[in-house]
Amino acid sequence: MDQYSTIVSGFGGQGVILTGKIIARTGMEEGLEVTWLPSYGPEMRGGTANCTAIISSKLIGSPVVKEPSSLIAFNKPSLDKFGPSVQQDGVIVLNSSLIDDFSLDKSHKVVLLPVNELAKDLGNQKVINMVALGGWSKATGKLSLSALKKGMKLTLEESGKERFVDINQKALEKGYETAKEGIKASSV
Amino acid sequence: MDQYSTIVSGFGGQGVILTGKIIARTGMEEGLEVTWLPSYGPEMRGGTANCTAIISSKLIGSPVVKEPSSLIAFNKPSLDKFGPSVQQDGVIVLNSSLIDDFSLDKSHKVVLLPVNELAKDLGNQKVINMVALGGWSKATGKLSLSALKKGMKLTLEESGKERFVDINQKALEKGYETAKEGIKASSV
Amino acid sequence: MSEEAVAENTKEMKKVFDRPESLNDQQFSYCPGCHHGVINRLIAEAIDELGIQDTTVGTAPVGCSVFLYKWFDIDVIQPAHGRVSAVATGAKRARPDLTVFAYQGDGDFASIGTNNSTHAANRGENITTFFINNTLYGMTGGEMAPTTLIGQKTTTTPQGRTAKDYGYPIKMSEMLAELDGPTYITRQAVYDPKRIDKARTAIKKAFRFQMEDEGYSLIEFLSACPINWGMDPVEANERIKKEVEEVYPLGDIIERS
Amino acid sequence: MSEEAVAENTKEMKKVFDRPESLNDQQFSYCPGCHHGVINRLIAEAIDELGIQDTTVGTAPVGCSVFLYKWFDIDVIQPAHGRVSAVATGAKRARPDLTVFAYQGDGDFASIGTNNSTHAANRGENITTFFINNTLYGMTGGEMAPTTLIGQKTTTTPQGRTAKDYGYPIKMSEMLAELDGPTYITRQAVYDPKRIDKARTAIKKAFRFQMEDEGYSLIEFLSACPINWGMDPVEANERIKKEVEEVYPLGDIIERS
Amino acid sequence: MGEKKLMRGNEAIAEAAIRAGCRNYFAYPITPQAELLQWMAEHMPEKENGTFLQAESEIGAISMVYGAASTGERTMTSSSSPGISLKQEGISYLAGSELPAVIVNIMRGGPGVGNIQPAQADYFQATKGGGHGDYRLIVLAPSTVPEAAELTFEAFNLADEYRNPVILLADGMIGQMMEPVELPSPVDTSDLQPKPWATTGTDGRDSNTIRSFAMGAEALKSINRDLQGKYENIKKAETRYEEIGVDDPDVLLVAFGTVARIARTTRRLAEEQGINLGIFRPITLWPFPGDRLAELSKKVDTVLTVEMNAGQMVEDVRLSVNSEINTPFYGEQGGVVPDPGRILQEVKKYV
Amino acid sequence: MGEKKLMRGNEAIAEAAIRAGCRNYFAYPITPQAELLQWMAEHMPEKENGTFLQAESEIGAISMVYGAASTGERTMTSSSSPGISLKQEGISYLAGSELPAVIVNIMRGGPGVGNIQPAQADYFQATKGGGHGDYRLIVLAPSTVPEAAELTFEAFNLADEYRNPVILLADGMIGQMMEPVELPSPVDTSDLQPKPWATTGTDGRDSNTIRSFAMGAEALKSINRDLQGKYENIKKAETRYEEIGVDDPDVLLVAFGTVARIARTTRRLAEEQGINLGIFRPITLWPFPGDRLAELSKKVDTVLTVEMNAGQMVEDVRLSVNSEINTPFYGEQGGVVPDPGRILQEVKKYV
Amino acid sequence: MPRGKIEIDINRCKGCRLCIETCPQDVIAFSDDFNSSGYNYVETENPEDCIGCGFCGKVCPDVAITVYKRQKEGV
Amino acid sequence: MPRGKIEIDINRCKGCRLCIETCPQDVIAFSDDFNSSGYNYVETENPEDCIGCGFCGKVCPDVAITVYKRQKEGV
Ligand SMILES: Cc1ncc(C[n+]2csc(CCOP(=O)(O)OP(=O)(O)O)c2C)c(N)n1
Ligand SMILES: Cc1ncc(C[n+]2csc(CCOP(=O)(O)OP(=O)(O)O)c2C)c(N)n1
Ligand code: SF4
Ligand code: SF4
Ligand code: SF4
Ligand code: SF4
Ligand code: SF4
Ligand code: SF4
Ligand SMILES: [Mg+2]
Ligand SMILES: [Mg+2]
Repeated sequence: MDQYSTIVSGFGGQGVILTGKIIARTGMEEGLEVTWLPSYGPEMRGGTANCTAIISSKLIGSPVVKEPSSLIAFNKPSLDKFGPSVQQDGVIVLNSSLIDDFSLDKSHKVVLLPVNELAKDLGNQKVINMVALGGWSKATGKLSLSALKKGMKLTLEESGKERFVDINQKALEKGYETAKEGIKASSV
Repeated sequence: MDQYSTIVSGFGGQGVILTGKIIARTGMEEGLEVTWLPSYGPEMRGGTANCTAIISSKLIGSPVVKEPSSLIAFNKPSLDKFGPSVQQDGVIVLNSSLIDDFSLDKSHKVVLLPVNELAKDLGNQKVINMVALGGWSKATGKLSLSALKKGMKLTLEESGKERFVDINQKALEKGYETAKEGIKASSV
Repeated sequence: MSEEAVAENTKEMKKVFDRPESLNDQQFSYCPGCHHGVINRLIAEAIDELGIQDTTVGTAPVGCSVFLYKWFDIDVIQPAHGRVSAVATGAKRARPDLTVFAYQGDGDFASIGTNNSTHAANRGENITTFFINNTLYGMTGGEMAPTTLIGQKTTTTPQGRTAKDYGYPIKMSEMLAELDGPTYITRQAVYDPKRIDKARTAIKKAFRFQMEDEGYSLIEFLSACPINWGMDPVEANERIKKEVEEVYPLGDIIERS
Repeated sequence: MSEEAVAENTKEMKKVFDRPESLNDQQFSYCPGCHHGVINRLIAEAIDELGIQDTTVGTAPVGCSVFLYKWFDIDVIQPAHGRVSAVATGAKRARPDLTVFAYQGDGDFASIGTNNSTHAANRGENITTFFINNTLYGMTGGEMAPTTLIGQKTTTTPQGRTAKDYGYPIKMSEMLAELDGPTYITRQAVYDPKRIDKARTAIKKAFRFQMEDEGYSLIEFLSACPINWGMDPVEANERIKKEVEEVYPLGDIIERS
Repeated sequence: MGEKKLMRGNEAIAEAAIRAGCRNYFAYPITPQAELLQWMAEHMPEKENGTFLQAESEIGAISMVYGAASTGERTMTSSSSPGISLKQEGISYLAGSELPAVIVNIMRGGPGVGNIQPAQADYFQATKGGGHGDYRLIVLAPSTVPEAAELTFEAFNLADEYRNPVILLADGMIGQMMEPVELPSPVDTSDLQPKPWATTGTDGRDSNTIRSFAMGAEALKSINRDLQGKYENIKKAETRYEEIGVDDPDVLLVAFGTVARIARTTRRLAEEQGINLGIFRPITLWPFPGDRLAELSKKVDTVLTVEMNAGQMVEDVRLSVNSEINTPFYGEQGGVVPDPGRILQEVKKYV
Repeated sequence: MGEKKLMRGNEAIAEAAIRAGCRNYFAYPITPQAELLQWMAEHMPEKENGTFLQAESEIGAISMVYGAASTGERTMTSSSSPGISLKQEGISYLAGSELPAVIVNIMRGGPGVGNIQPAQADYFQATKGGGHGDYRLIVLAPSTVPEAAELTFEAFNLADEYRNPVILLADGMIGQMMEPVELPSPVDTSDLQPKPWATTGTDGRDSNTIRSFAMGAEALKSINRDLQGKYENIKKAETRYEEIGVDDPDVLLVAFGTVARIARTTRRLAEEQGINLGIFRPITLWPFPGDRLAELSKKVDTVLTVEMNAGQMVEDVRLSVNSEINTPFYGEQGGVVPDPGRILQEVKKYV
Repeated sequence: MPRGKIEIDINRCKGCRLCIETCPQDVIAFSDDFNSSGYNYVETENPEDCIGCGFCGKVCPDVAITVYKRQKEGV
Repeated sequence: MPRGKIEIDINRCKGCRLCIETCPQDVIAFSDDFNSSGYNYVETENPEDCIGCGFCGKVCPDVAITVYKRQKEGV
């Protein structure tokens, strides 16, 4: 696989960092080269957060990308900031619970996921990120749902959070399933 | 005048630093180029002190000299350290009150001055250095007694020690006069 | 409610609480419920009331208050981490006519800056110091500070601070009160309106000492850091009352003018 | 008296006072009458008596005691000026089985090193600190130290120290006693045999605390610097009794074991 | 070796240090290296005699390192640019006292507070001596997270072998990013070479002293001569670099650390455009692999240096190659990470 | 001007600073610059608003300078090598905040404690950035006591003009020796240019901030670009040097400070032996007068650099001249002052 | 007619809840909405109960509240 | 026969006078001579008066004095 890069972006607390890590962790488990790079710094104080995960079958040069292959945007500022730079035909997973009005220039594969509502259905607001990641899996086809489940499980276990594996698994599934219907072309 | 360098050396408290300064100060007053450089550092703690004064009609390059034109040595260690490096035909003024046994290789003009006794005669042990300097003036002929008196006066005045001018003047004279008789060739 | 309605309604009403003049129209970047914001506002209010906005120079370093220069409409110097007391000293010595304050976190004042803080206090520098004790390093990720309580979990004391390995919560105010230099040292909190009023009075008093050339004042604030304490802001206020005050009792420590 | 005569005479005599084992056969480079020499000897005696010459590591920086490594027959580390408490901390943490002491002048301990000194004390590091307070910087030429008395003339306070410009003599021992970390803090003098005996006892006690893992000890010595005080050694001793003790009273300040 | 973990650079460095037998770690928090402390705080206490101590300041930390190193134990500190500046006196002391120790600098944008984004602007400080006096640090510049771990491990061996401080010079990007890492197997600390010079209590032998002081000029000169002699040995034995596509390049690009990895993407882009871009990556910044670079430079007209600073290593490049060779520089500053495409633009100026 | 006094270098520097309008001096004692504090302690209080403050440490001193400079007042600190290392973070902050200030380094032997004899081993630290980040200090290197006074005076003007810290880099010999000095006439501080950027209370105007912080990478990049632009201007306008006998030399000797004055004696000795020794003396070490040196070097086969260190300025010499020219180095270290005769021996190797 | 009144700048509000806890009259409550920074801000739920005591303004760390108070007769 | 006895290492002595001042028996006095470091050292003037109290040794900053004391019977 050629280098595939994903930017995950949202407010602090939306699980942005973890989402990116799970992409990288899963990629590694699948035998790929991976890098993961967070934004960091004082903007964290109540602000936005983002990170970049890259998976590739070849050695990865720059862990920073100007034009990501895909974007998971949890809020409007994230979409505004990164949306325009997503590659032609790239994937954008966006949280339609918070983003209701947008326009994009290039022809992107856009997945509209009301992640807040979907997570509410699952009974846990904290899993909006895994819902989105499920959708990303479906839309990009780069890492399979089952691979991501395994990667997520390993990641949570390594930080002593086994107890959340189940609910996150459900969230991944929910996102994946919902995305089947929700994939649209730009500019909606 | 070509460059003329003098090392003054002795125990701390013997007035070594001031002696060198007066040579430089007098030289300056006489319109010469001058430098003065002290040894400094922790060896001061109860140890020995020395300084180098250079007077010259031309710009002075190095203020450090390996082979001084003259030496004023107030004690044995000073003579041992610097005596051998004094230039051929150079002047050595030595404190015969403390140095009783010595030998020198080159042909030097050696002035033996019992400065402690001479100072005691003057009623002030603190002026042993001016006694020696008077002797140096006589032996080197580089700065006249009257020039040195003036230089000494200026130096003391500048540090608010006018009250010691008289006694130091007497000491300079005493040294100068005594040296008339005391000049000998090396190796005594 | 519509804007007009507000306007209507407030006609006979007087504004009794508003943004102080000495603050710019900028949003703080502190986390929700962070006491830095309250303390910033109180200082601005005191400056307004004393009429010294034009002649005050603030010094405030890195730490969560790194943007203080943006928030205050006064001249501000941003020293290196820990050097605030010395920088304020330099500014005040150069221009004794200015009112100079030092705004310092506990990492800043009580850890890396202990030397500069202590000697500014000992010299009785005529400056006013605000020391924001939130029992840890907010900015860099919630690490232990010398002020961290015993047992408190931080990112560098994941098992809780132990006295054996990391020593005791340092009582800077009490320690500096042992020196002959300082004029006024007090410890304040801002978790409720009563405490906030007291703190405001203390700030004004400290500025007045400086204006009257009375020397060094230190106001320590027990300050909540909900985000790094892993608490919501209301719980964080409770923690100050129940745990932090236990170790760092409120009130004036010395006043010698 | 001839050597033989001495030998003869001492036959029935017992040596009751001699150079301690832990000192090398080197002459001190201190000035005549300097108390550094007495204090060095007392430390060496304590090491001898406790039998810890083989397991003691000294840390001693620049200052008049810059050659301490030459004089003691023990392993010695020479830290940078002011860093002694931190260097001793590093050595002790790395090798808790060693007895580690810090030997620091007042410039070192109470000025440039205040941060390191204070935090080593606050952490209750298991080290023994000797703090030689001669009210100025001996080594560099007799400059003011934070410990300099009000009115005292030094090369950087040629008119005498004023509180207004340069602050007050800093009472490090009292200040650090406010912290919860230290185990034992005491102030000693060495100007007469009685005081010298007391100081020796204090040194041994401090070492013992360390050997028993009881934590941080600080012994402050009021130390004469005849040369920079411009006094002869006997006058310098008198000055300590009459003036220095006034400001820095002798005796134990805390003992908490 | 063996287990592969996805780790942040800061964490990989910390864990590699522990595996290298470091049991004494002293540091003060600063972004972007804070995770290094956090890892140590968590894992050092699990080790026998493992000391994690958050120092009162960076100066406290480097001084504690001085103390711990004096006893012969493996020891480390880490920080980022402003904090490393504070350690300069201590570093000069370590070097002057010939103490082995490892210092990690996860560089950020400067000068002053600057910001917390990645930069490489402390090259001069690390390689030419930010402290006073003539001394040298061995300067290792990793380009990836696995290499950061590897070089950290190696740093302890080099420090011990030469009794010299070693600095790992990385930037915020390497500190913050995650990559899969194969960690070295832990050493058994009891297998490490004894250090007869250390201050461990005399226990019968003659007393040892750790110091950087020599009163007389001749005495200090002779210490300096010995140091310079040691540095010559290190130059001969320890110069390291990586070469990519240097057989017949159109342009030779010289870069270290993060920039060098980014340049690999540039190389790929260049290839697509029919340009053969050679990459020379110094791994030891001091000793700088100047001889090898001089050789390679004979094959090209242009040696382009790219750094995240205003032009620092480029001086060593110019000192190495013949003055007839074109030695342009392209740099980004303030935390801007150069883009592979942008670097290509520069390259194309010289083909 | 006019009055000629016999002064120690340290005293001449202090008095020149006062005459340049410096009224805020903060420092910490260290040999061999202690007399500088002593002079200031004596004479600063005699001036209106004159502040002499012995700081708690070198870091305290440089921070006080930061505060005083922020208010726009002329300010200075001084120290010697280890103390200057401690100031590196502060210096980087001054440079990053574009604050005018004068820093005096009376260098001694290093590394570490070293000793208190004269040395020139802090050249790299002063010229390439001992602190973190890309910044430059204007570095002035006097060769005699009168020049030390002159350059100190000038340093304040340069600092103000460019809003940049200036370092006077001398050594223990210049600090300790006495020479006749004609002091500059005192400036009237009220004649100095106002500084509208200073933090002096807003008094109606918009508020000022003194800082070296810019959160975003692009913002910090642009600050860095501005700094580099300023440095280019300084390079163009402020490069200074002295040339002696460079018309048709057999060998060109490059030296600064104390070594350059010693080399004048060597030149005389050389002359006696029929050798024409040219001397090129950089007065600004940064900006280094490389262009002029490059020109002069065309006349000779050998450019010999002599320093009291292990070879630091020689790198700038080599960066300046064509690589075909022979650029040997001779240095003494640890406080040993090179002897004029010994230097001549080196020279003779190349005639 | 209420004795006091407050204005909340919802874009400054970070939903810290401190004003809600402090208000003696239970005037303030969380809104259902999020502001542009993503915070669940607060609004006046029972404006008529406000007595203009100013407590909410004092405790608000983000200076998001302006407080008005009806003036007594003759003022 | 004296009860005590001291030996002074004259090359260590710096003539600080502290032993002279401290000796309760006036045993010690300045010599007329200077040692190799230039100090006017001290010597025992009245050795027979020495009681071996050790005071001089204790106060000597240069550890220049060794003190002996006659042992009591039976020791
Ligand atoms: C020399 C240096 N060391 C470390 C840092 C990193 N740093 C920035 S702020 C800070 C401490 C913040 O804690 P505190 O002073 O308590 O302020 P808070 O954020 O808690 O309000 C640290 C360690 C720095 N900027 N400079
Ligand atoms: C960083 C640094 N600053 C300053 C000095 C110079 N210095 C050496 S010792 C000393 C102070 C000596 O005073 P103190 O610690 O009181 O010891 P004392 O000589 O009085 O016993 C100073 C300032 C130094 N060596 N290093
Ligand atoms: S981290 Fe803590 S101190 Fe910093 S802004 Fe957030 S709550 Fe306030
Ligand atoms: S200067 Fe003072 S402290 Fe130093 S050795 Fe001399 S008397 Fe002792
Ligand atoms: S002013 Fe008082 S009553 Fe009104 S909302 Fe605020 S706290 Fe409640
Ligand atoms: S106190 Fe302020 S920030 Fe907090 S909820 Fe109330 S209005 Fe919002
Ligand atoms: S031992 Fe006692 S009596 Fe004898 S000389 Fe010494 S002080 Fe005097
Ligand atoms: S106390 Fe010691 S140094 Fe002083 S005079 Fe007596 S013997 Fe000499
Ligand atoms: Mg804090
Ligand atoms: Mg002292």
